[in-house]
Amino acid sequence: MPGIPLTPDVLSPVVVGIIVFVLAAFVGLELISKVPPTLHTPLMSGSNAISGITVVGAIIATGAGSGTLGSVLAFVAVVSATINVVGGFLVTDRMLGMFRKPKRPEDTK
Amino acid sequence: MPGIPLTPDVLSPVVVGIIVFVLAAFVGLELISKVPPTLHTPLMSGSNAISGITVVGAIIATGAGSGTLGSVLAFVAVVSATINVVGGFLVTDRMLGMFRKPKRPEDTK
Amino acid sequence: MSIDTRALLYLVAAVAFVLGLKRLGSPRTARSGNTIAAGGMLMAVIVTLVDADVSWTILGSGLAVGAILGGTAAIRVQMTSMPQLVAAFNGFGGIASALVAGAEFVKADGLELPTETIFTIILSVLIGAITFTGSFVAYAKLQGLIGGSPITYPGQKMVNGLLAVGIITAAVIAQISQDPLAFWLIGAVALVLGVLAVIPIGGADMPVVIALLNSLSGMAAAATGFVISNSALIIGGALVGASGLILTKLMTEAMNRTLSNVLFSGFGATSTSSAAATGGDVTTTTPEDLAIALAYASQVVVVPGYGLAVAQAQHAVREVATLLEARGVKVAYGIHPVAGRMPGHMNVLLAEADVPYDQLLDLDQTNNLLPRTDVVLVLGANDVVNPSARDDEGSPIYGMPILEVDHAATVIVVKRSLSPGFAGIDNPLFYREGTRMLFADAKQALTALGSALEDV
Amino acid sequence: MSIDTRALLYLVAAVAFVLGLKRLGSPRTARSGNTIAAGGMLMAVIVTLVDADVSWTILGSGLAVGAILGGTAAIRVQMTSMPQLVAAFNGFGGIASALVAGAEFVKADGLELPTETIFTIILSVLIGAITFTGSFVAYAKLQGLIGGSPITYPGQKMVNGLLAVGIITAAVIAQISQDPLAFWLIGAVALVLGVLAVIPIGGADMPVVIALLNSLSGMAAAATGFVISNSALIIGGALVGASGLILTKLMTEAMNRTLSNVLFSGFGATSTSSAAATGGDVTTTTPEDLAIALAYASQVVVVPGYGLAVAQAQHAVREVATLLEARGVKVAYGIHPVAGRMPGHMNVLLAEADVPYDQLLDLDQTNNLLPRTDVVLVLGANDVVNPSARDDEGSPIYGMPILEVDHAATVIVVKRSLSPGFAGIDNPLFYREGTRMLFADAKQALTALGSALEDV
Ligand SMILES: NC(=O)c1ccc[n+]([C@@H]2O[C@H](COP(=O)([O-])OP(=O)(O)OC[C@H]3O[C@@H](n4cnc5c(N)ncnc54)[C@H](OP(=O)(O)O)[C@@H]3O)[C@@H](O)[C@H]2O)c1
Ligand SMILES: NC(=O)c1ccc[n+]([C@@H]2O[C@H](COP(=O)([O-])OP(=O)(O)OC[C@H]3O[C@@H](n4cnc5c(N)ncnc54)[C@H](OP(=O)(O)O)[C@@H]3O)[C@@H](O)[C@H]2O)c1
Repeated sequence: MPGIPLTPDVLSPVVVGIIVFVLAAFVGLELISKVPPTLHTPLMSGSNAISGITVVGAIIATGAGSGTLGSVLAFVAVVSATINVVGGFLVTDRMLGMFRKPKRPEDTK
Repeated sequence: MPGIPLTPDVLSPVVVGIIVFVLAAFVGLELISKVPPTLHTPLMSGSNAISGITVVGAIIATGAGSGTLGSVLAFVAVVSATINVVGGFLVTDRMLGMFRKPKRPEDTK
Repeated sequence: MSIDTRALLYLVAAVAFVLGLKRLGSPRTARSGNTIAAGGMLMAVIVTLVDADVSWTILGSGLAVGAILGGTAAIRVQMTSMPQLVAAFNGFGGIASALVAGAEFVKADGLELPTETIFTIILSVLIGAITFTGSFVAYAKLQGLIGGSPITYPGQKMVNGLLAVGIITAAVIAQISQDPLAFWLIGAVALVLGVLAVIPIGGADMPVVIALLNSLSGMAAAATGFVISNSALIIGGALVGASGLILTKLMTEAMNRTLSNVLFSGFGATSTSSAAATGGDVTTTTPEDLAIALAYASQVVVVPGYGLAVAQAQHAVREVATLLEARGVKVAYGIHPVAGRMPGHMNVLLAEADVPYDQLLDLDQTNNLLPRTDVVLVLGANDVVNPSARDDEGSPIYGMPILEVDHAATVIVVKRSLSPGFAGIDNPLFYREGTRMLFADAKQALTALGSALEDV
Repeated sequence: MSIDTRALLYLVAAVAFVLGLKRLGSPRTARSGNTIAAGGMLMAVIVTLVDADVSWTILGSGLAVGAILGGTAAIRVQMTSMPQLVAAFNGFGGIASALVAGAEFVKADGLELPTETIFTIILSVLIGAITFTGSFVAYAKLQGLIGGSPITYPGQKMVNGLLAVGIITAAVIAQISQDPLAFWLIGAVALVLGVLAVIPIGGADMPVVIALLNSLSGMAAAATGFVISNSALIIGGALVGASGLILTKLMTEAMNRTLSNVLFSGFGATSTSSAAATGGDVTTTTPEDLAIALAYASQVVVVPGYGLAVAQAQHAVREVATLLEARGVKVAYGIHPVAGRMPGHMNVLLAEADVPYDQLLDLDQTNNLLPRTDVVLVLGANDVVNPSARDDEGSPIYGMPILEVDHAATVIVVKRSLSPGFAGIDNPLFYREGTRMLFADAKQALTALGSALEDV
């Protein structure tokens, strides 16, 4: 690529990963500032479901060329991660559904 | 790299840039939530100094192989960016120095 | 799909997580926040499936089994068992991350891996395995499968120290020789460590522990993201890892504790032993007398606590309230932020019994109302109404804000005995003039009260 | 230094920016926040210089000239001129980004650039150039080099529309042919656009405009970061771009306005024309009478406004306050959040005159004190004490919270005439019974008051 004088090589994936990790962690730190205690349980449960993002890794792990052991690990990983994701979002939704809304006026806006 | 089965190629710099940009923008959005009006001016001035980060680009631009026009552009860029950075941080510091601290008790902690 | 396109779509999913988490933090938007985050997850999964070079049999059956198990559990679970279910789900997430990292190692099949890949595999296996067993011990404690009280034994620190040394040694060996055995060892020791770390913590502190383990499972996912160079895992994991830490901090603050105090103090270990040591005389009452007092009151405040959850008396209290309201008595509920055993425990419980949201008062609102209250009915609450927190500087809970029920005209306390609550300390409220005790299971007392009220 | 190491060190600098910005948001930590951010910047520069393949002559002289110019201006500037200085600095930052992108283009020297590089060069030049001239128009307005009132002319929208079309056309040509002329054209038109966008905005709205331009200069830096694939620029630029937007929003909210109202309404265009149209009779007073009223008061509240800044009367007011305090009169200052022409204007001004921080009351504190106040002295303030904002639904400032000086026993207003303030509307306060006007320059009035006080 002779046309791009100042980007001779690219960052290694680990370094990109570190940058992305640090920035995402800051977003996470700043996001949850003043949550009322009532919402701690649903918030915990909802963020728990998000940590099930590892399901993406589990799916990739079922890829070809893993051998028997690899396939077993991958299968158990997919099952576990899916339990976490599906169960996590559902139970959070149920929990939040129980908090009844106050009367109309506060609904506006 | 036969040892890394699942990282056959790396992300292109633009995509990495986009990811980093979006995450950093979220950090920026979340950071400034409830700043009292008194601090709006220093905050504006401080973040203005940070936008002078372009000085890094200006420094790189003075690199070899730029020709006359390139060198002129780079020189003006370095001067401008440095004015922004040095002036910006100094004036913010002066401004904040004028806000006198309240009496001792609130100083603790 | 090119790796670049995929990464950009993962970014969209990550943005959904961010927006979802943000909305989960405010009552009005929480439910939609959860839906948005779930949408992001669905999107991440679909993006991964497109053009995926996977074994569809394994994948399909795995997804189906997982969805059925997780879904059923989520739909079936009782309101009061939700914290332990979240713990269990979290444990599954942790082990999944460890397994993905393990599968990646197996796939390399002896080929030499780069240092950083080995390092992140170790991290992922370690954190994932600790999360797994730690979460299931928390589950067992909350579910009552093992005793909820802190389990301590001599030499605890020694054992934990030895295990840590073992893990570090194995990690060094793994890093140098890439020997599969070392990885298995790390996983096995980490599983043990997870158990030993959570066993000595009291059951009532489990919500905090679960929040912390949740943060760890995020970290494990992020580590796995490094192993397989996947930005979705790194971003999602980092988000949860960081926000989980803040949440843990918020939760300990609401309980007026510190994290290290929760993790290492064996707080609550005394709860069964110290019992009603001090004391004095108490005045008791009967459901019949109570019914009369309530029927002729104009403002009644109900203060529910952990005992209400134990007795599953949320519907019973709602029925009594309805009877009283029919008589023109005003009823409100005073909810202490840490009443019960999980944050929002009382709100969720009473919401299940259809108590209107606007009758639930928070700490300040309740304390404003109490001086104008005729009868306050303390139902299975103890620590949250303990005046020592306000008056006795030597008390272990000194400084915790309480519901100042002693400002009301009459205080009725319904509990089974004089046993202390979670903090394991005596409660001067019970021996105070003007307080009357009704020793009974909360549900039975309310049922009796209900029939007595119909006779007044 | 490898590109990876450099990126990680840039990340450390970025973390310093994040921590710095966070601390800038709270009074106690603001100054250290600025220092931390500056440290991050120094680090980024040093990291860039290590092993740099640069022309040290150009670089060294550029850095020296820039540092001397920027430093001198920052140290010399008067307190009241700080907003325009910030605007000027911001303009320099914007043009620097545009120039770096331009230099990058020149360096390619006809070699074909990838589409995304061309695209980001265009963005960078466009945003950077708009920021440059926009900022300098803001500077000129605040500095009084050009009239502060909104400058409007017929066909304004047409002209702006044509320029936008011109930029888009040039951008398409640049994208297709990579023709240098097209880039120059984009830069030139963007410079004009920056002027035309800011010219129609009233001088008093400049703080908001500067905050917005600051956000833009962040965006320009980020775009340049894409051009040269530099993560420091991308992160730093995105941080400022996003936080600048939020700050702009906060500032418009504090003024009870919307952003589009600020940008497009020509608000304040009427300020010189409408004058004291309505009205009625006013009661005037003299410095001597005022001195007596103040000397025998027990609580005095001073409400400073823009006129105090214009008259540079901060030291004079402090001296009068000292005289009063010597007599046992309690003096406090009521600071409206948008008094003056920049946020925190009054605080900075009074702090310069060494008024103790704890005598500065905010809106709520002042309004609580006013009913117990004997004399309130309104010094060059107008809109912030205008009761129409509270009483008259038809008023353009209706809904803005005000300092309710009419709750005090006596109101004295010091200003030069009955001219309106920033919002360009009449003030019923002046015609109210109980209000006395002292028509004079604020500084002269205070000096006269000071000597009169010594004679009381
Ligand atoms: N909410 C949270 O997030 C959380 C998390 C962890 C810890 N904690 C802690 O938990 C405590 C909560 O305070 P609390 O006042 O709600 O509860 P508590 O202080 O633990 O007291 C509960 C009381 O309920 C009574 N009880 C138990 N079963 C009963 C039944 N079937 N019928 C009637 N009464 C029954 C018990 O007395 P008897 O045995 O005599 O009946 C006990 O004294 C605080 O110390 C808090 O710090 C809270
Ligand atoms: N703080 C901010 O961030 C900010 C930013 C933009 C806009 N604003 C707007 O600015 C306004 C601020 O309100 P304000 O009450 O402070 O000011 P104002 O409403 O603009 O009124 C200032 C008054 O000061 C008088 N004055 C001018 N020079 C004087 C002198 N030398 N001596 C004595 N008086 C003098 C003027 O009357 P005479 O000509 O009769 O003397 C004028 O009526 C608000 O409308 C606010 O929304 C504020």
